[in-house]
This record gives sequence, structure tokens and C-alpha cells, in this order.
Amino acid sequence: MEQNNFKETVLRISGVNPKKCMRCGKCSGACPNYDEMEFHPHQFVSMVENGEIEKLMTSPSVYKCLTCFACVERCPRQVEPAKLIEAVRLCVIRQAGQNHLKPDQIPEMLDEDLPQQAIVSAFRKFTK
Amino acid sequence: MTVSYYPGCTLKTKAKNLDLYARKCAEALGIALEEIPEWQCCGGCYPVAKDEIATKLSSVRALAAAKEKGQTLVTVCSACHNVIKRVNHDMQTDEEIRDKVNRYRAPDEPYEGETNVLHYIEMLRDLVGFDKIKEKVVNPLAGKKIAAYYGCLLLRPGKVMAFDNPENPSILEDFIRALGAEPVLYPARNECCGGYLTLEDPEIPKKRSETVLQSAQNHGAEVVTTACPLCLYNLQKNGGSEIPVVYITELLAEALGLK
Amino acid sequence: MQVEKNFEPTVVAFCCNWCSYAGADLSGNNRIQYPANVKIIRIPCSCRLNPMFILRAFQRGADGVILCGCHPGDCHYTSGNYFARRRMTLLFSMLSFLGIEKERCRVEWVSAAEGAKFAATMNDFVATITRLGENKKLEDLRCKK
Amino acid sequence: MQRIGVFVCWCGSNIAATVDVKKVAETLGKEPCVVYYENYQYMCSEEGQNKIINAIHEHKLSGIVICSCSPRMHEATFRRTAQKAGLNPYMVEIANIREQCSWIHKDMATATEKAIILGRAAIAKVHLNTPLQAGESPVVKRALVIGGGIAGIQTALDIADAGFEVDIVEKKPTIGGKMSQIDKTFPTLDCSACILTPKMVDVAQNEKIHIYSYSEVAAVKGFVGNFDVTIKRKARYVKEELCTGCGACTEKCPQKKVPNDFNLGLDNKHAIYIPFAQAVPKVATIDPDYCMMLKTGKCGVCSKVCAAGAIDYKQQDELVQQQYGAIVVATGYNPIDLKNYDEFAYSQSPDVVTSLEFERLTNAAGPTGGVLLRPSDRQHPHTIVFVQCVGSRESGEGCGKTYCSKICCMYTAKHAMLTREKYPDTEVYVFYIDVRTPGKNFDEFYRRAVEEYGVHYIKGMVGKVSPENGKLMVQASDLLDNKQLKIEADLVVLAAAIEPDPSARPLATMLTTQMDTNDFFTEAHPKLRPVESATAGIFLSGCCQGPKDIPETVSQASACAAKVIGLLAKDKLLGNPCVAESNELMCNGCSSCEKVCPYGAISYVDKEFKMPNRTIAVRRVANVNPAVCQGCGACTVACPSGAMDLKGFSNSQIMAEVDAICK
Repeated sequence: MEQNNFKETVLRISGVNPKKCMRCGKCSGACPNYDEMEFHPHQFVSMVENGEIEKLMTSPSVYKCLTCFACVERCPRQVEPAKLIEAVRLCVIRQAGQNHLKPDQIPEMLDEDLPQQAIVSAFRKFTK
Repeated sequence: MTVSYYPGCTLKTKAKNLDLYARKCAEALGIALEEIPEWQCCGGCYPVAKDEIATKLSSVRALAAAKEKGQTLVTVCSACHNVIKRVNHDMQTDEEIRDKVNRYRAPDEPYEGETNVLHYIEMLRDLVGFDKIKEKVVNPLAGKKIAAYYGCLLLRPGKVMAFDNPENPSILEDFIRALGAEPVLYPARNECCGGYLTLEDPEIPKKRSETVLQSAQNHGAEVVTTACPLCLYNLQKNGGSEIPVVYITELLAEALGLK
Repeated sequence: MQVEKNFEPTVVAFCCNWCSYAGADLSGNNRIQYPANVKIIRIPCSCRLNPMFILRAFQRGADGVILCGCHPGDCHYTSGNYFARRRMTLLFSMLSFLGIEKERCRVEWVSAAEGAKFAATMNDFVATITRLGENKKLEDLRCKK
Repeated sequence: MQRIGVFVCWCGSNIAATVDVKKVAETLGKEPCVVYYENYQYMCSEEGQNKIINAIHEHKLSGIVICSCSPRMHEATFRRTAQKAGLNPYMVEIANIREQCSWIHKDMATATEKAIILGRAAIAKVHLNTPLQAGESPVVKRALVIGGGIAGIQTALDIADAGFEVDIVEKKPTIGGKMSQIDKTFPTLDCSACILTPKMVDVAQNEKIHIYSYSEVAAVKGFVGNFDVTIKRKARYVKEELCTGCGACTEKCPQKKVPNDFNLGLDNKHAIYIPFAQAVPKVATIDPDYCMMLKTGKCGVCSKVCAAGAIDYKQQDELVQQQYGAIVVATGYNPIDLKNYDEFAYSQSPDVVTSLEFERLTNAAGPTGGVLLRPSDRQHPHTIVFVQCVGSRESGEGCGKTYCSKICCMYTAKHAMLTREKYPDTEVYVFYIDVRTPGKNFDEFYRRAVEEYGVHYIKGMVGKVSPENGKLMVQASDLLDNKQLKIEADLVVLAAAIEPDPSARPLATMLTTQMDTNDFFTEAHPKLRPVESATAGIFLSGCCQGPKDIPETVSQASACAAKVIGLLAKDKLLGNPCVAESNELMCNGCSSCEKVCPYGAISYVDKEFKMPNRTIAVRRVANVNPAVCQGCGACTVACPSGAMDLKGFSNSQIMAEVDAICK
């Protein structure tokens, strides 16, 4: 039941229909960060469709996606895997106490050249 | 001609050169950049989820402010540009988001994506014209081999950004040509630099940025140029190369003799 | 309080033989559902539709009438659907002059390959007519059984 | 007063499962003038048709209503049935209770109720039907084949074989089409030219076949049996009848920098050229965009060297008028433009080629003389990556095609196999989504490529091709190993989707035939009439109807020829009797109908009328030529006085249907 709820949420907030996927794997062929991920873009699509959301939610892969949209741009069937990955990550960080990045971690990460943009973006991606 | 200008947070601090020369050059090219009063940070990343409303408001406020003045909204930071253009696209096409945003803001007149959003480089091409820039160049960057680095933010998603061919863009190369330099075409110019992951795990941007600079150098680049402060940071810090990385506005200012 | 019976509108669809009638057949071949309220009359071309037929249908109690033809430029008879389009534009202004909801009458271009579009169009049209309710303004009560 | 019979078909369970056929028959049996009703499992079967014939005889029926499948399916069948029973075939009406009722509804009560209403409408219409006689028109015993590829060639040869005249119109300077560019053919690996060129010679030598090469169809008028076609013969600046094809002009032509389209721009040709050695007709053509003489008036070398005096710089386009009984469309296909697939670096590296370009690179008559060399540095490639489904099988929201291009799996297996056979030191990778090999000996062929030739088939797709350091870095996924691969390739071959030739769309408009959303011509019936278009007299051959390989194209081409021969063998054709007719007594001579008629079927004549006071008045009235009228009905609505009506779809008939539905 829980699982179905997550699947529903992921589908709703991503606006993606994983059934459109024809399993060509072009997303994973395009992904620049493929080697850093446990689950790869094409797996996100099929695992969301199979309702295996929790497996994805506990994987560090959700924080490795660069949201560079290469998979979205090149998908021949307009499935938009990056939107699914984002939605799975949101399912995690929207839960109480699940922020991936905490403000008190920031100071040690800073260096003097680091642009604000990086901190702002990371906050938007990793916290709620 | 006067346009609304959205500088963004980083241009006020770490990327002052991007902002400073953007203003100077625009003035020299006959375009007044009118900074939007009390603009708010765009958030750095476009909120992808369909149920994100609050995170889109700052962009909508800037867009609506430009609409009120009847001006085009110009951004120069690639990230701000990506966020604002995509939020604008949502306001044009997604009825639910449009409705919720307008209910929340409750303005006199609802905002429905009327503002035209241009990146600074698009402004140079469409409002000024690269030909005119060529005429105004006093200090041509002749002989310099410059690699344009687009990254992901300017180009994708291609249909929404409508910036250039997302897999084989040419706008920055045309710009470089207008400045008298020689553009370098290399395949990694639209690959990601690793972005904000540098905060958590610099190893990833390191691999990505090294790939980008390697590819640029393989093809003979002497200088790399970008419009994004974070790309600049990653290429410089994580790129593992001494090759200079500069903002597009710095190149422009140099060629126009304003630096 | 009297419980109102579910309103089931009568919808007449005029379909050209070459594109839209074939499109309707295709939606049947693919088993794509649309409401039984829609009854199709086959005409050779959308330009065969005399606006009088539409008025007649309204007079006899139809709640909605839709004309489907080939896409502009694809007419089997080269130019018939262009004539149909002009005639229907005139009819629309006449209907609005008479105070009839313009949504009761519609033109759609459906090709022989667009079975799904045919069904979607009919679903949408029937939903629109159901929302509008019964056609009372043009119905001739003398024609009622 | 009509005597009407109603026949309700079950269509097995297709109708009977959702429509209470018995109830429909009984209810309709109570309609006025219905004197007989029946329901039967298969009305279209011989038994069913006999039931109809018997009922017509026994009950002296004057009109019948069949509640069955779509009239597009079996109207013609039941009309023949009626005729057999001595009833005029146009006294038959069909109520479509299958496609438009039983197949789209699930609830029996609703579907039955709708079927009854549809039946009532048909009964209401048949009340007003009148017997119609179809006019006859003669058949011109000559066929036109548009397109001179293998499809057009085969169709033309077969028609000519049956003794009829055939003209081939080919827009290129030679016939042969795509097959002439291909190196080898799957799955037998015989040489394409070796099996094609003899056929091309047969065409050239056949007395019944005339080739209009370098020509296009400019206009089509008329109808089945009597098409009137204007053919534009483009100026080739060479007199075809004088040129001997000796090639002296092409050798001497100083303009050598013309991209050779036959080799897909992989090398250059001269401004005056013969596309390839076995061209038919073997006649030179001048490319006006490059010829110095035509552009600047300075040169004239070819004219000086031509012993036959065939060069004519003043030649103009010429229009030829010709009559045909049947037209065959064989306009073929092209690979799509890859400008939207720059992730594969097609426009950035000469070493990324399409499969058709690869054919030329391996063809003995190609730019490299059959030695496989990379276009960039003319070096032998040691690693080749083939990418399948480029632009095929997409969602339709992007830039690609939604269909499978059908031929790519097999030709890629062929390319991979031939490469490994000729150059065993070459590593060959094929990235596939699915390998689709239905066809005789096809899967065996693909398996041979894998098992005997050691081609690496990888399930996955290439995400990016990056030209780096003279190599092509291919980044791709291997879905079965769940890995991302990075392959350093020397050559990348893209299996580009195929699409109909761009000339097809304007041609379809001229021929008033239908196309689907992909610009493939639509056949009259996807299963039962695959080589005819819905427009009588227009036939479809080859890839203009959908992607096909060579064997399939040839069989369709022959099937198409059989249909054409069947038509040309007739001396007379029965026309469509459902044509417009003007009531002279009501016609006010306004010319409204004449203006809207797309066929020019309406003319005006001055006619004498007896007036009530015994005088005679001459009035101008409309006159419809039933042989030219196609029955669209545009005139009936334009007519302000109501004089014009359409037989078979008359105002009163349609009104009766409206009334029956709205009751």
C-alpha cells in the first residue's frame, strides 16, 4: 500500500508516464554521471513502473543526478527520466527530518571562490 | 532601448565581473539594463516537480515586474536564465501552475507568461546584432582560439529554452567570431560540468570538468568562455588545467575596449 | 423533490465517406469507446452537408450536431472541405444570432488514420452537450411524438 | 410503396455479443413497409447471401437494409447480391452496427437501442431510394508508373508483359532508384547491381515501355480509365534521342567540383554527367547549377567534344500530355535528414555516416572503389559502431518517426557481416533496441552475423558520439550488463529512419488519394486491398505505401501490376451512379454550381421550355456530365433554388435519416 502511494506521488509530481519507455537505454547512454550511480536513468524508469520506489529512495543515486537533462533531451520517446529521479528524491527529502544537506554542514564545505549559486542550488535540490 | 535586467545573487558577489562588464558593454551597444527593483533569488535550480509553486514565485515576480514595464527580461547568469525561462514556460503552458501561482500572488492582473525572456547572448544576437558588435570591436581578439562552453543550463530542455540546437549550438561561436577570434568546436561543450555536486563530492565535478577542458584543449582551445558562475568555478577549480576560463562579458568588454 | 433523470443527449454526426467515416470505422476497429449518443450519417464529402440538415436536426430535437471531414488540403474531392468550412462559419454566426449556444454545433477534421481522435472528439462533444443540457430553443414541439 | 426487407448480421460474435440481433430484427420488422426481416450469423457468407436472394424473390422486395459491418467493408458485396436477385444494386442500404456500434459499446441494452436507431435511419433512407444506373466509360489501355525504382520497374515490366503500354516517369536522370545505390542485398548477399541492371535493360528494350526520365508529373485530371496527365520533361540540355552515352563530354567537362548525389556527396562529379555506368537511359545530363556555360555563357567544351551533336544549351522544360487508364504510384523513400540528431555528431564528423552512405563506401562502383575507407582520412577503420533506430520508433512528440523503418535490422546485419568477412581485423559493434527479423531466412542471417562472424550485438543505445583526436568516442549503454560503455571507434554508421519521398505529398493532392500522417499513401484496405488506393484507378507500389525491403517491394509491385492489368483488360468501366443531377424546371441559371465544381462537370445550356401560355421560352440551365461528376455534392449546397441534388445522397434521403435519428 505504502509502495503504491509512493509510486502515485512520483508519477503525479513528475508528470512522467514510464509506460512510454521502449527500453532503448539511450538515457543511460547519454548520462554523464552514469558511473557514479547505483541505479541508472533507465532503471529509474522501469523501477518506478514496477513500484520499487523505496529501493530507489534509499539509494545514494538520487543525489548523484546532475539534472543536466541530457537524458530528457535525447530520449526518443519523451519519457524524461531526470524528472522521475527528481520526484523520487523529493519523496525522500519531503519526509520530516530527511534533509540531505544541513545548514551547519555548509561552513566546512565552503571555499572562498565558491559561488552562491552552488549553495543555493544544492539547498534547493537536497532540502525541504 | 531599455530592457529589464535580472542579475541574480552570484553576480552581486562572486561573479561581479560577469555583471560589471555586462552593464558596461550593454551601455556601449545602446541598450540600457534597468535592474528589477527588489528582485529575489531564483533559487539556482529550476524546481522540476509539478507541485512546486512557492519555489517558482521569485521568478514570477521578476517576470511580472518586466511585464508591467512592457520590457524584455534579460538575464546573464545561465542558471537564472534556465530557471526564469522555464518558469515562464510553465506560466504559459501549465494551467494548474499558472492558476495556483496567480491565486497565491493575487495581483490585479494575472501573469500568464507574457514576458519575453532573453539571455544576454540572445540579446546581443537579436536586439543588437552580431554584425553591429563586429563594427564596434576596437580591439579584435584576432588569432585567439576560444572554446565556448555552453554547459547544460543554456540549452536544455531544448524545446523550452529554444536557445539554439541543443546538440550542435552555434550562437556562442558566432559571437566569438564577431569579436574577431576563432571559435573552437569540441564535442563536450554541451556536457555538464558537475554543477552543485561540488559542495558534497568534488570528485564528480572534477571528472566532468576535466573531460570538458580536455576536449576543448584537444581541439586547440586557448581560452574557454562561459556565462555561468558555477561552470566557471568548476572548470577553474576542478578542471585540472591552467587554461584560462573567462565570462563571455569579459571577452566582449575586452574586444570593445572597455576592460 | 423530483429526481431528474440522467440527461442523454441526441447527437448527430455527419461524416464524410473518405476520411471521417473511415476514421470512425477505425476507432471501431481499435475498440476505442465513445458514447452511444452519437449517431453517424454518411455523406460523400463534408461539402455535401447543407446547413439546412443541421437546422432540421435541431428542429427534430437533436441536442448537438457535429460535422467531420478530411483535414484541409486532404479532401478526396480536392476542395470540398474548404466549402464546408466557409458554410459552417456562416451557420455559426447565424446560430449565435439566433441565440443558440455555439458549442452545440461543431466542425472537426478527422482523417481516416485518426480513429483515436474521432473517439476523443466524440467523447468531448457529448460531454459538452451534456453540460449544455437539452436543446429547447430550436426544437419544434410539433415534431415530438 | 416500397417493400423492404431487413437483414441483421451477427458477424459471428462481433455484433451478436453486444447487440441483441434478434430484438433488432424484430423491432425493425415493425417499421412501416418492412415486409420481411431476418437475422443470421454471417450475412456476407454464401448462405447468408442466398437468404437475401430468396427473400427478395419470395417477398418481392423493392429495397433491402443490411444491418452489418461498415459499408466500406461489404456494401459492394451486398449490392452484387441484390443484383443477382434482380434488384437494382442501389436499392441496398447498410446500417453500420459493427464498427460504429457493437465494437465501441459494451452495454448490450445501449448498443441494441443504438443499432435499432441506425437501422431505422437506413430504412428511412431506403424508402426514398430510386434505382440508379451506372454510366459506362471507355478505358484507355495505357498505364502510368510514377517512379522508376525497383517497384516501378517491376510493375512496368509486368504490365508490359500482359501487352499494355506503360510509361515510367522518373524525376532523376536514370531509373534504378535506391536499389542501384545498394551494394549487396540481404539475406542472400547477391550483388544488387547484378540483379537490378538486367531488369533496367529489360525496361529499356521493352517496346511497350516508354521512360520519361528527368521528368515529373505536373498535373492530373480525369478519373479511372481516363486520366489526363501532364508530364514535365525537365531540360537536361542534352538531346536524349541523339546522345549515345559515350561519356566524352563528362571526361572533358572542366567543372569537376559538383557534389555527386548518386554517391550521396561522398565524392564529386562533373557538371555534365551520367549518374552511373549502367544508367538507363544512358544519356548525359547537365547540372544547371554548376555548368559554366549555362551560368556565364563561357565554356561550351561538352558541345565541342560531342560527336553526336546532342548538347543543346537552349533546351527548355517541355510539357507532354498523355492519357492513361491507370496510374501507379511508386515514389519510394529517402533516409531522413539527421539534422536533429547531432548527439551522434553526424554534421560534425565526416566519419559518422548513414547506412546508405556506408553502402556507397563498400560498393565497388562507389567513391572508394569498394575498399572500406573512412571519409575523413581515407584510412581503413578498425572499430565500427552501428547505431540502430536513429529516428525510428519515437514517440511522435519529437522530431522522429513513430514507425519502425523495418529494413534497418537486416541491412545492418548485412553490413556488419560483410565488414567482418572482408576485414576480419575490424571490430564491429551493433547497438540495438530490438532485433526484428521476421522474413524468410532473416533470423538465421542475423544469427550468422553473431555466431559465425563475431559481430558484437549490444542491447542498448548510443547516447553521445564525440569526435576526439581523430577518433569517435562512443558513449553508450549496455542494458544487459548494466554498464555504460565508451568505445573508441573509427567509423559510426547510423541506421537512419526512412520516410516517403517529399514529392509524394503534392502528388497525393494531384491524385486526390489519401496519405497517413507520415505521408505514406493509404491503401484501400489494410488487409484485403493492399495495393489499391481508395481512389479508383490509382495503385500503390513499394515504399510509398510503407517501409519495405526488396523482396516485399517486388511482390507488391507485381500484385499492383495484376490489379492494373485487370483494369486495363476491361473495355468499359461502370461509373459511379451517385452523381449530381439538376432539375431543369427549378434551375434559375445562376452558375453557382458551376463555380464550385472541382471537376468542371457542370456546363450551362440554353434549352427551350414550353411555358404555360403555350409560348416557348429559352432558358439557361445547368447540365451535369455524369461521366465527369464524382459525386461530392458541393453543387447541391451551392444551388440557391434547390434544383441540384445528388443521387443516392439526396436532400430528402439525408433529411429522412436525420428525422429517424432524432425521433
